Amino acid sequence: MTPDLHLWLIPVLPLIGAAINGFVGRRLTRQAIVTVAIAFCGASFAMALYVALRFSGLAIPHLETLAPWIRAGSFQADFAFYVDQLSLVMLLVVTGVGLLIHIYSIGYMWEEGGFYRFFCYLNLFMFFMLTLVLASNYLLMFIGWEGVGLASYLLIGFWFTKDSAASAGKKAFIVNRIGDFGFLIALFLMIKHFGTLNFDRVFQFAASMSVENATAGLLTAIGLLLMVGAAGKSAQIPLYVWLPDAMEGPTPVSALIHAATMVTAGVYMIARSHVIFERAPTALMVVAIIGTLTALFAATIGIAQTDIKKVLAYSTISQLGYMFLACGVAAFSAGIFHLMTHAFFKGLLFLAAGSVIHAVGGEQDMRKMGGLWRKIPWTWATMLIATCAIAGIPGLSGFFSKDEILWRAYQASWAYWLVGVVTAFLTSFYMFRLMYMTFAGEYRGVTSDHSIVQEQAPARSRPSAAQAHHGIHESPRVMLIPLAILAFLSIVGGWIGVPGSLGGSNRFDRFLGPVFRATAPAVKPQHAAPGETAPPEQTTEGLESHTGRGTELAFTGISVFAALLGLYLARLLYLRRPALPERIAAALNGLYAAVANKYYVDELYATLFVHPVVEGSKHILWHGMDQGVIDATLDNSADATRHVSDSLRHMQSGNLRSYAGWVAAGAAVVIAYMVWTGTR
Amino acid sequence: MSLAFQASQALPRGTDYLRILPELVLSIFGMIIMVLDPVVDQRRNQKALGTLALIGSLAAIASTLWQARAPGLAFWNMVQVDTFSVFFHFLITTITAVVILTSYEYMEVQQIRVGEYYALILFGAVGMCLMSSAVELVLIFIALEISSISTYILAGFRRRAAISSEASIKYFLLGSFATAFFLYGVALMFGATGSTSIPTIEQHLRSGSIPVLAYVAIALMFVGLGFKVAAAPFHVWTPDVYEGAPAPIVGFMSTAPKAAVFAVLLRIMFQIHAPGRLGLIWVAAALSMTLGNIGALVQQNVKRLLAYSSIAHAGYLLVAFAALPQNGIPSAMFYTASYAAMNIGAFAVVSHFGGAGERYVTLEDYSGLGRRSPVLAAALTLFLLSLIGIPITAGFFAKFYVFSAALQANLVGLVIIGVINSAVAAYYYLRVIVVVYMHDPRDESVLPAVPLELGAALAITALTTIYLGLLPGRVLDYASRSAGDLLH
Amino acid sequence: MVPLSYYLVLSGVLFACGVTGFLIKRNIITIFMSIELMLNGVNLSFVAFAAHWHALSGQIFVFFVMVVAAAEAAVGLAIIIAVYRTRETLNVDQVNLLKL
Amino acid sequence: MLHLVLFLIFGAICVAGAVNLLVQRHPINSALSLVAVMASLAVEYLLLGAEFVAAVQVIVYAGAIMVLFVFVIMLLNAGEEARTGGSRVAILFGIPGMLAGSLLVAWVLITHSGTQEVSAGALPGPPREIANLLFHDFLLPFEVTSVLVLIAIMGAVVLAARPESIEQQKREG
Repeated sequence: MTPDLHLWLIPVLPLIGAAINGFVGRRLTRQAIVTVAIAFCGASFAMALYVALRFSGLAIPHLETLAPWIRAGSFQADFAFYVDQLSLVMLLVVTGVGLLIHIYSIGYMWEEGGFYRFFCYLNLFMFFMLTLVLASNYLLMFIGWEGVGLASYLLIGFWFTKDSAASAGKKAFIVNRIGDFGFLIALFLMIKHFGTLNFDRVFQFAASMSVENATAGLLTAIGLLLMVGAAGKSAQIPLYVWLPDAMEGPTPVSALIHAATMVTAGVYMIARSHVIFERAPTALMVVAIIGTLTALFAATIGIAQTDIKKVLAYSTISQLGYMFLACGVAAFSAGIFHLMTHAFFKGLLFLAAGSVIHAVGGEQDMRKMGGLWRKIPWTWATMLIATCAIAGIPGLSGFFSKDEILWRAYQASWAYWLVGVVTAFLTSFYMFRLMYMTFAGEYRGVTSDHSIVQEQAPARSRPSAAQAHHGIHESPRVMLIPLAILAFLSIVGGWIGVPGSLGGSNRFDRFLGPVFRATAPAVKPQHAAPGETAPPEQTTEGLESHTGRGTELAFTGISVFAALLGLYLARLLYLRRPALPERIAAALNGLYAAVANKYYVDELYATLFVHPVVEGSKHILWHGMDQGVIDATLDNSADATRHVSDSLRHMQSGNLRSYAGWVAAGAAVVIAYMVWTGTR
Repeated sequence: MSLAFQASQALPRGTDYLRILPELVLSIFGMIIMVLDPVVDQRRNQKALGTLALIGSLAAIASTLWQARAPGLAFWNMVQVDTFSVFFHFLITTITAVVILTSYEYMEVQQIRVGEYYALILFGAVGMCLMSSAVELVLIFIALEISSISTYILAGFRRRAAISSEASIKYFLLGSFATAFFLYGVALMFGATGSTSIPTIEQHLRSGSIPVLAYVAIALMFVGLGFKVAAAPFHVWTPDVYEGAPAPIVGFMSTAPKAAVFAVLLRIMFQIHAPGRLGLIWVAAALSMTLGNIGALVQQNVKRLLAYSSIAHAGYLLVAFAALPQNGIPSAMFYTASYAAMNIGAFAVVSHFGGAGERYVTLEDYSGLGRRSPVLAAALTLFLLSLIGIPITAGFFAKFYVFSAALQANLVGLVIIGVINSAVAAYYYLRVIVVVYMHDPRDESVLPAVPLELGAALAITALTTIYLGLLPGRVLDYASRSAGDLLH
Repeated sequence: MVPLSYYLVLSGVLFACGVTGFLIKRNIITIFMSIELMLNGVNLSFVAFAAHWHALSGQIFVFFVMVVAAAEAAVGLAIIIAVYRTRETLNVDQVNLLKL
Repeated sequence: MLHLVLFLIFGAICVAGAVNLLVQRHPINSALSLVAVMASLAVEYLLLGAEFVAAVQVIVYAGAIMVLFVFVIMLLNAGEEARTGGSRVAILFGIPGMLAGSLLVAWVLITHSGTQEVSAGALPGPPREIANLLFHDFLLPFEVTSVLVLIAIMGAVVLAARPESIEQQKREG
């Protein structure tokens, strides 16, 4: 007898908040809007805490069916919710970080137009995200999946009067659609072969299938398609292009959606589908390789960015690459661990960056900042903590989770580890570069110059632009408190999962253990990764006895060294010798330009995909088929004026006889085909 | 041929009439409107006739529900009432009612005499209803002609606009052209099997080898019917006709006759077990989706854009025809219903926004609609999102079922083409949404308020769109049972 | 005695002539006549098949086709008149305001 | 033998009329050749034993429908058709398509429809039996045609009438 926890309330509460703000928000005062949004989001968080408290008394996985949904023949999907250790972690992260960012937004968005709209979308996003996390079948999950995409589209385009914001929203939406196909086709394959989309039944089926070592079978296909979906949502190569552009949205949105929660949905989905992936080593390897490449690739781009939010965006992509790497080497709990710590420190980084931007009046170019640490000490302090965390400075949360991933990656293949360490070095470098450029040295901005501020934030009627005249100022308390809380979490968040080698007992891994280990295949998959292979699917205890603690500590030392090296280099280049970077850039002219221009990937995609479709539509169908094919030569008898107007008219079709020509030709093809079939 | 019929010189019985009750009701109301039209004062009683037509279509809905309790054959194996026919009767009569609601304001704004208009809609609905229940090619042909001729006329109802009469003549000539192909197919089918009754044809084709003549017959019938549903390569008329015809009528003719023709196509493809179905449908579906979506990318006129989108949607729908019968039929039926809801809704918005003479139909005109009329913009957005196929709207599940049915028949290639197409489609639908919300209005003038009737129509279509997107279970269940009925 | 296929081929030829007329004629009325030609071709097929199968229903079909043709003629000619009134031309190549 | 000769003669007239319809550039000539096609088709129907159909063909088709055509040609004073350069699609795709399609169909008709011969008057269709079918088995289609005819009448009235605004303009002007 499991208790009824009314899980449905968790997603529905924010939905109610969204509905209230959406329908009557226009007539409410700002205080009322905030109260509604925070109250419903907070209630959701409280519910999540309640579930966590009752968790030990639940039979895991805990299923609650709200209402029957689709019953078509043998296929069945319900409005049902599913709680196990994995979804509980996600639930707490999403509601907790979500609540903090809601609070932060009060201060950040206070002066903006469309205040009610913002909170309505934000609550709507929470609804979809929680549906995604709590769903008990892939179909409901997909609805949440598409819903967060929609909410993210609305929020990226929030300042819709900015053209770049509108097109960034569209780009995000369409790139995500490409990923969604993969997901959708994977679902169709599941329906076809398993007849169900419910997690428990799908995993039962999958668990009963053998590991596809040599052959690429059904599970590999499903796994790869799910990977395509995850790559779209979590901004992995080659579908990462939307995330940097998504920074056009308000900063709290970047923090919530494009750092802490939505973009990690892909990682969650892969971890959730681990039963399938564990039996499809090829798919797993693809996940690992794409994750590794993305981590490195995005980190190199991050080095040359000058927009503070763009740096963080590429850093997010890179960190997501780590999580994929973890999943790819079947270290799902390590991936989720990093997901959680990342939510803390990356959320914090974005919020702090928002605070910086707020302080300097909308400026996002780091070249125009500098020396801010004295003026906004709180922001500086919290951001420093987050930077140390992401760089992997020992003792902070990022250190533990990254270390865990690197260690597990090494056990799969030294190549993964090596790239991981290089990325760790780059991460440390570009993050400290960001810190030095922003906070250290002298202020390089022109506070009194009105026009720059206007240029950077044309449509935002932000009075803080006016404040810029009066000087740089610390953000209000309502923004600083979330920063402080997240900073605290960034420090201590790692301690719940201290790996055994560092004297901890890795409680996090053990907590998630039941999810990932209960269904592990009896026969170990032979990981097809390049280089030395070790059986990846073993408990941490097993690994320790296998390789020994000393080795692991040595590797930890190397990654700490890499982080410190990055710190040192950044200090050298951006604090001690600020002229050096330019000289280096000049020396490596082509390479630097490529990196600064994000390797021209956007341009490549535009030429390869977008351009041909639009132009093809225009030229082949319009000019070609109609203007080109259709006769533009005219009867001699027609006079000159007629000639001109008719030739214009005849250039484009609209001609009935052409239409009949198509019908007749089509009919001929159809008849020919049918005669061919009939006489075959 | 035996002369047995002389022995059974019975008159039609009561149940016979019950089984064509919706058609009877619609015809009677149509005739009443026709008779009253010259009598009543046009200026004052515009609405009275519309209301009468509305009552007629509501009565038809009621009689459909009543009829559902007495399934069976009627009029000497001419029509068959079963869950399949009831589904389409209900759909078509509901579409009729909603279209009448959207026409109230439109006719007033465009200053068009209404009498014949409403009568033609009702008579057209008679033909469409009959198409879904007829099991005899003679009756199907006549019903098809009734629905076609009434739409030819309705397409030309904006008599002061040159493009409207042009739409009418194009639609009429090409439509008759296609009808001739269909008819030739029927003749060859008659030649191949010696009958025009669908059950008899089915028996004949099932026993023994299938004559080549039947293949050609299916091909020609597909040309005719494919034209009517705007499937490529017989889609060329669609953009022109949709652009020129009155907006509420486009909403009507892109849904109701299409639904009816799809019903006929389902009968021919699945009940007759049309030979050579797979390849034919495969190519037509792939072509329709691709040409429709690519054509829509560069459109500036919203009606034209929706016309291309309707070609694409015909393609998605055809995908279901390539699937196995037990999955394909219900998914096709579900798609028809979903598409009807969202498309009529979209055209209701277009018809209201168009203004007198349909002046405002380009994409630029729609800029800033979000600020000028949030309700209208929200409704349009919902319908467009549904057309894209976003979850919790009808369009999502419609596509979902169609593609999943196709995948169960191992049509991986077709599904991939479909899925890629639905991504391309997102681009141009989003373009409309972006214009609506993210551009500055060109014209700050106040839009006329949404009148009650149009509001009701929008509410019905919007709620249906969301209902089918949230709880598709019941409708799908019913459609599955219909599939069972159709396949015995 | 005439083989059935002769009748069928004759009907096919008439149908093909109708299609050709639709494709090459400029005058809307002539185009419409081509459609009538197509329908006549179909009718011949019906009657021939009716004789072949000894099924009178084929002949019945012909009556219905005639009724439909008559109805189409009434409507079609009215539409042609309406077009002529707005355009003052019967040349189908000039009825092309609506285009891609 | 006589049967075949008659078939060939009237078949030839049919095809000649159809081709003439395409060749003639004045719609009146086209209409008259269409009448010729219809009349000779009526003879073919007679050869097949469908007397009633033959009679109706002459009365309804050649009589009523073609009169309507001629009437409209006269009403609109349609002259010779202009040689406008119209559509390359129709020539490049439509005509070859039509040719290919009709050759295929003809091939199927010749090889696959059975080569049974149809004797003159193979299927006597006395009006009495036709009536029995029409008013009993096909009662519903028969009744439904009334709706069709009704629509056609209404449509003709609506479309052929002058639009009100044009009238008003004329009155005002």
